[in-house]
Amino acid sequence: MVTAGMDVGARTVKIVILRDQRIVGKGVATAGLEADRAAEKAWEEALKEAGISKADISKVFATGSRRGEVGGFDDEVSEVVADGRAINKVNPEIRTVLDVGAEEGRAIKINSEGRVLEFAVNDKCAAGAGAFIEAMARAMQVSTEEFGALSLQSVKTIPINAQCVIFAESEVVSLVHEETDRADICKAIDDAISDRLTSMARRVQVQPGVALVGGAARGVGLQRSLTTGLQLDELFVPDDPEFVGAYGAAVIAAET
Amino acid sequence: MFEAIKTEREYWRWDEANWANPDMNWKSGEVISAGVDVGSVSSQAVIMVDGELYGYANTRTGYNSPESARTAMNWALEASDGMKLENIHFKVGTGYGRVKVPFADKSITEIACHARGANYMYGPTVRTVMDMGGQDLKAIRCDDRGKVLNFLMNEKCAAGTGRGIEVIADLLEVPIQEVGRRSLEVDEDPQPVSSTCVLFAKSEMMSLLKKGYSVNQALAAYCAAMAYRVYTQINEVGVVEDFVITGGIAKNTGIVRRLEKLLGIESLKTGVDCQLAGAIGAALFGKVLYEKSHKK
Amino acid sequence: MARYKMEPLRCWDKAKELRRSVYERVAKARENGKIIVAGGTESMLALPAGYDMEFLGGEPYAASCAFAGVQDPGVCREFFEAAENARYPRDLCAYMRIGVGSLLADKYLAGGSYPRPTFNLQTHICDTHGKWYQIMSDIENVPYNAIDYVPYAWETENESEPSKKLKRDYLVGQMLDVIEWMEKVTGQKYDDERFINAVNWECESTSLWAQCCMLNRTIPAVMDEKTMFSFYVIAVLMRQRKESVDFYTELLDELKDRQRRGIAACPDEQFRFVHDSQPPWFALDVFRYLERFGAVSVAAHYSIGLSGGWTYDPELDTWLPALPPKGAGVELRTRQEACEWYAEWLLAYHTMLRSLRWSGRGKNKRILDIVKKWNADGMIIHLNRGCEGTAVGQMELHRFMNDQGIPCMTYEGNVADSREFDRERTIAKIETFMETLGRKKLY
Amino acid sequence: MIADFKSIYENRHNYAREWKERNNDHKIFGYMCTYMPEEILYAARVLPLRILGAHEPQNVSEPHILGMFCPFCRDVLAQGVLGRYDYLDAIGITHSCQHIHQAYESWVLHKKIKNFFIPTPNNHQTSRALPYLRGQLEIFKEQIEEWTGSEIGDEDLLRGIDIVDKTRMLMGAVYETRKSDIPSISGLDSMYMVVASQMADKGEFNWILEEVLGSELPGRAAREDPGIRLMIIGSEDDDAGFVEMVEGFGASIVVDDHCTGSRYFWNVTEKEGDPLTRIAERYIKRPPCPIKDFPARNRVPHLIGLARDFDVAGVIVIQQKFCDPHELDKVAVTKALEAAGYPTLYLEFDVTVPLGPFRIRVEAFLEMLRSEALF
Repeated sequence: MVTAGMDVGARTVKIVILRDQRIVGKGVATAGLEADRAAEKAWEEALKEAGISKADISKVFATGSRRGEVGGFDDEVSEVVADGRAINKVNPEIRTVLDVGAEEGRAIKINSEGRVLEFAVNDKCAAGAGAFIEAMARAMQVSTEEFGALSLQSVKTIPINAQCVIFAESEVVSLVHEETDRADICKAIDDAISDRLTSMARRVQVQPGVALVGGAARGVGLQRSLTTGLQLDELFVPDDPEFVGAYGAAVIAAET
Repeated sequence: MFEAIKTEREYWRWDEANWANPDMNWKSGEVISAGVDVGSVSSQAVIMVDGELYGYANTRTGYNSPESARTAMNWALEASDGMKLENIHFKVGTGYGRVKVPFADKSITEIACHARGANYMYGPTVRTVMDMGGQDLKAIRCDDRGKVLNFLMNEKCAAGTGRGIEVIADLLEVPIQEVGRRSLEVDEDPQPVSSTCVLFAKSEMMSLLKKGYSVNQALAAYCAAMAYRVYTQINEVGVVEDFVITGGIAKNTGIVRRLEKLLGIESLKTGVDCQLAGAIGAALFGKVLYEKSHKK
Repeated sequence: MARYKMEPLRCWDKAKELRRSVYERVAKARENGKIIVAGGTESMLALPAGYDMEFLGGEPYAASCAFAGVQDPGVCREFFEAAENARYPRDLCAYMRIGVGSLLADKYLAGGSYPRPTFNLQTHICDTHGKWYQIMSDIENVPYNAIDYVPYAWETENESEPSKKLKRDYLVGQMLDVIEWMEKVTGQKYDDERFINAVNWECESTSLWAQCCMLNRTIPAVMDEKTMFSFYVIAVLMRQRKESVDFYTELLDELKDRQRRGIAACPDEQFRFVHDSQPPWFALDVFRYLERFGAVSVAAHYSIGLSGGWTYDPELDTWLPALPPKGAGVELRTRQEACEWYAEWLLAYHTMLRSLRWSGRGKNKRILDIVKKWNADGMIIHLNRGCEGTAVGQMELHRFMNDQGIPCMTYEGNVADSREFDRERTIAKIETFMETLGRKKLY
Repeated sequence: MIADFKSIYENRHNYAREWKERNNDHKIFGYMCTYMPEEILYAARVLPLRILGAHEPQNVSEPHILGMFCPFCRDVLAQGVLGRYDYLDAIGITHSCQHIHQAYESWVLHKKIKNFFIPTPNNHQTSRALPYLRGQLEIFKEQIEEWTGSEIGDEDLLRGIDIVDKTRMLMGAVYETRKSDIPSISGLDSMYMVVASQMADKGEFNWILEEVLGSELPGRAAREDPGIRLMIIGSEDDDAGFVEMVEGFGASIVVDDHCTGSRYFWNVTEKEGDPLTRIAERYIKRPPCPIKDFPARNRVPHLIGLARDFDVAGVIVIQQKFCDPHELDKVAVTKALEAAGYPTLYLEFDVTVPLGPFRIRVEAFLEMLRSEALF
């Protein structure tokens, strides 16, 4: 059976096509203001890779905060449930999932079947972790890849008070103007974000193993900061962490 | 590394510019002073000859602030008719990076500088200056010489600052110079966005668009909220006329007009680029400091 | 297909009428120069009732303004803006900011300018209360007095008798002082008989409301919390008056009858939950939205506790409706006796006020008891940025409930300041919560 | 030596552990608000130490305390959760504010430790507060007796009063020297002094104070040109980095109203009457935290008096972000000070102070207070 999952996030649309539980196609496109147009793009890409047409797909499940803006799906699941199911498929050892997107952050506690036991979503003044790192990379005039690499170079700890990320920027700006080493600033930012994510994660009483998914998951600096912040031996990051939601939706579609 | 694929256009970018007065001959000037305002978002350098505006440059602040200061200064000099840095008698740094202006003889806060600069740009009747910069909102009360009597800066959150508007411009894919104008192209103002938290304003704007708001209406809702935020802050120091707005956001007519409506006061306008106020004030202080140091 | 029968409540219109009458009486009192007393509504209403006065309660007034925000968000916005323009920080108590703003804007929700009280009398039940009316009095320039409220420790702490006696004497002493003070500022003699009646009625009203709430323990619930809001408020506004006693007597009968006949508040009741803290008054539709999942709020410490008199039963290890003086066969004869009984009532039986000061262990126990006794399947906590008194202990409560295996979600908001409430995110969170509990929308 | 103040503050935990060894395992009692009657604990030969935060970012308090509660109470709780105070034998608190009370309750919930809550009065202006507080102090005394297993007699209480009062008088004397045109001790060292006094055995600490007063301060100048004289007021404040920055700009903080400053020690115990009543009276009459200052506003005249006596040019009003008690006083206090001719600068702390954004505000404030230099 062929199913698909579509994750319409704040910034991008991601699509995963499954045949008999195996991923045969992926597609992604920036949503901008018109999520539906982005969805079409993502579909094209995914279908092309899978070498099939939409008609071949028996069921499409959608997830993501902006799923309401696009049509063309049979049923919907929340990001939290999709994440839990997906990560359990990839790595059944996982009990805690951290999902860090551009705007939203989530901590999810799951059992050995991937069922959600408890979840926390970032509250006011703690939003935009991903977007923040992006904006800061921009302020530092480095790409987000370079940002992570720089962060890894530093071993220094500079406290940034990041309760409000936008206001935190002015702290970063003053660090910049004090000619603080660029690598140290990058780490300081990753640490600050990590602290907030860790705080949120502790609400669901973090248990190992812990997985980091979502767009920001590729940030190697953030990975390190979180591993230290949560006192973990290891932090599991799946391949294509930004597709986890879509994958979960596709899996659930296949199972129901 | 992000889901984000680079947006083709950087909607948040301000224009950069430099200029020098062709009708002035700086060589015949007695005191040449310069002010460099290294802000969080943009940097300005101003050259004054005997306390008159001769030339300036307005650039985006880069990662390295000494570098940004040099770029701005050099750019201003380029526009001049052969002026060199060493021709300038006294240089004052201001703004976030004020202490890092490598060639500065002194650093003074942008609060003092904006008050002094506004006094020059708009005349001695100015009593209240609202500086709306990249990271901060500054409400300043001053006397007829542009001396600060009282001031207040925003705490807690950065809504209403240039940075906040950049975020929204990016979100709605509207060039930042057009945000103000387009926000005024609505029949009537919608309910202002309720959240003054920029990040929450973002999610609120998205839902407004979902509700069928046009981009212009969404901009109107945002500008109205920001105007109100500025309004409450300026009320804390108390508005005394004449009233002026300086800093990057003074270019956002959408916020300025709404702010004036809330206050029931027109702000004075000027031909000079209002982002220069800080650098101009700095240069004017430079002149005084130079003269004082050369009095016997 | 609905599970249960529904019927409109007969008492509904009466409640509405009584609510309206309060604001009218205040408006009238202004004209015919009657004494107006303002303060937190948890000021001991029976105490100024020694005079023929009208009471202007800060919290219910602010709540009405917030509720009016459903039709016209401009109302509250104007008041908040007035307070902010006067430099009162926006993270302060939302009720206080509405009161101060309404006063500064000199605009009264019911029309006209803000009523200037004869004096302000406050009971300091949380950090804000004593300061709130200090600020009001500064602006109004009217006499102000405040009574310090130090409640008994929770039963979990087994507080010593001497300590309880100290607290009782402390409160009684302050009441007696305030009576003398009121005679000074009004220049009028205090009427002990009026006071004694008021104490009797206040205790009776709150005892009756507690009994009404007990009926919600059965399945299906006879009241959903939205309904409770419009009923408990009668006690909030006028529990010291005879009308209030009559109202609750009638309500109790009607509810008993409904319970007997299995009439439900929500025809689709499937998931019973207990809510914590005041709701965002401008967003009660969130409760309606929950009903689409068959989820009904059957109780909240706030709605059963604020207007209810509850006494702890050590044998059953639970709280039951407290007995008013008459029910306990006690005849209050003197000012002293009335003060002592009244003090005991507030210090021991007002579990809601007690929870404002006792953040941890006791509150968890009390609310777990509510969840169990009201047969709730889960809990939803409104992390209330507009009321620190009720926000105390909320995070611990969330942790505690989950540890007890009781599904519990939180949403962030503000009791009155809609600018701090994100509907989209809240709805999304509710959907996720319901989904994780395997519940689908019924319609 | 003045230098000792800083080192006690910075090595508070080592100091406490060593103290325990030196005093064959006497009990140590951590308290969270300066309304805790230390006299009674000294009387019981228990060492009271104030629990303060560490000013480091932390990620352990969010599951326990709402984000809108003040950073200080979150920082304090974090110290407990992170086990930094595991050497304590008990913790205690009085009625102060809901935020710090939440930190106390969460600490008790998650670290099984002996705990004492004194339900002190919130309103100190009613005549009923004194007998009530005296009664609660008696109960507290009995609880301590039960805990330590030894009785506390009047002579013990008098000894306790003497120790604590002596610290108060000596620190008062140090503050007195700050009235002079050239203060002999900086605002930073004064802050270290007061917080250190809350973290040390006052018996020992009094020797240091006497030494400082006797041999170090006379003829000493904190700096040749004190520059602009400032008063700093507000909530809990042990943010050395901030004070250092302010004084670095050529200003001198010459007096304060913080519970980590003058509020803590300003008045001493009356000499007459029964010890517990005297102790209770002292706490009721001390310069109030805003939370205890109603129905009348007694803080305002006190603050204006300080500004006048110490001849300040301006006032920094600084508080923990989200600190309701101080936010509730903000308008009245700043208005009154401005009206009395003292310009104010209002700032909000967080766990870590963003010096960058603060620098501009402080510098501009000083530029504003300075004379005509630029005109």
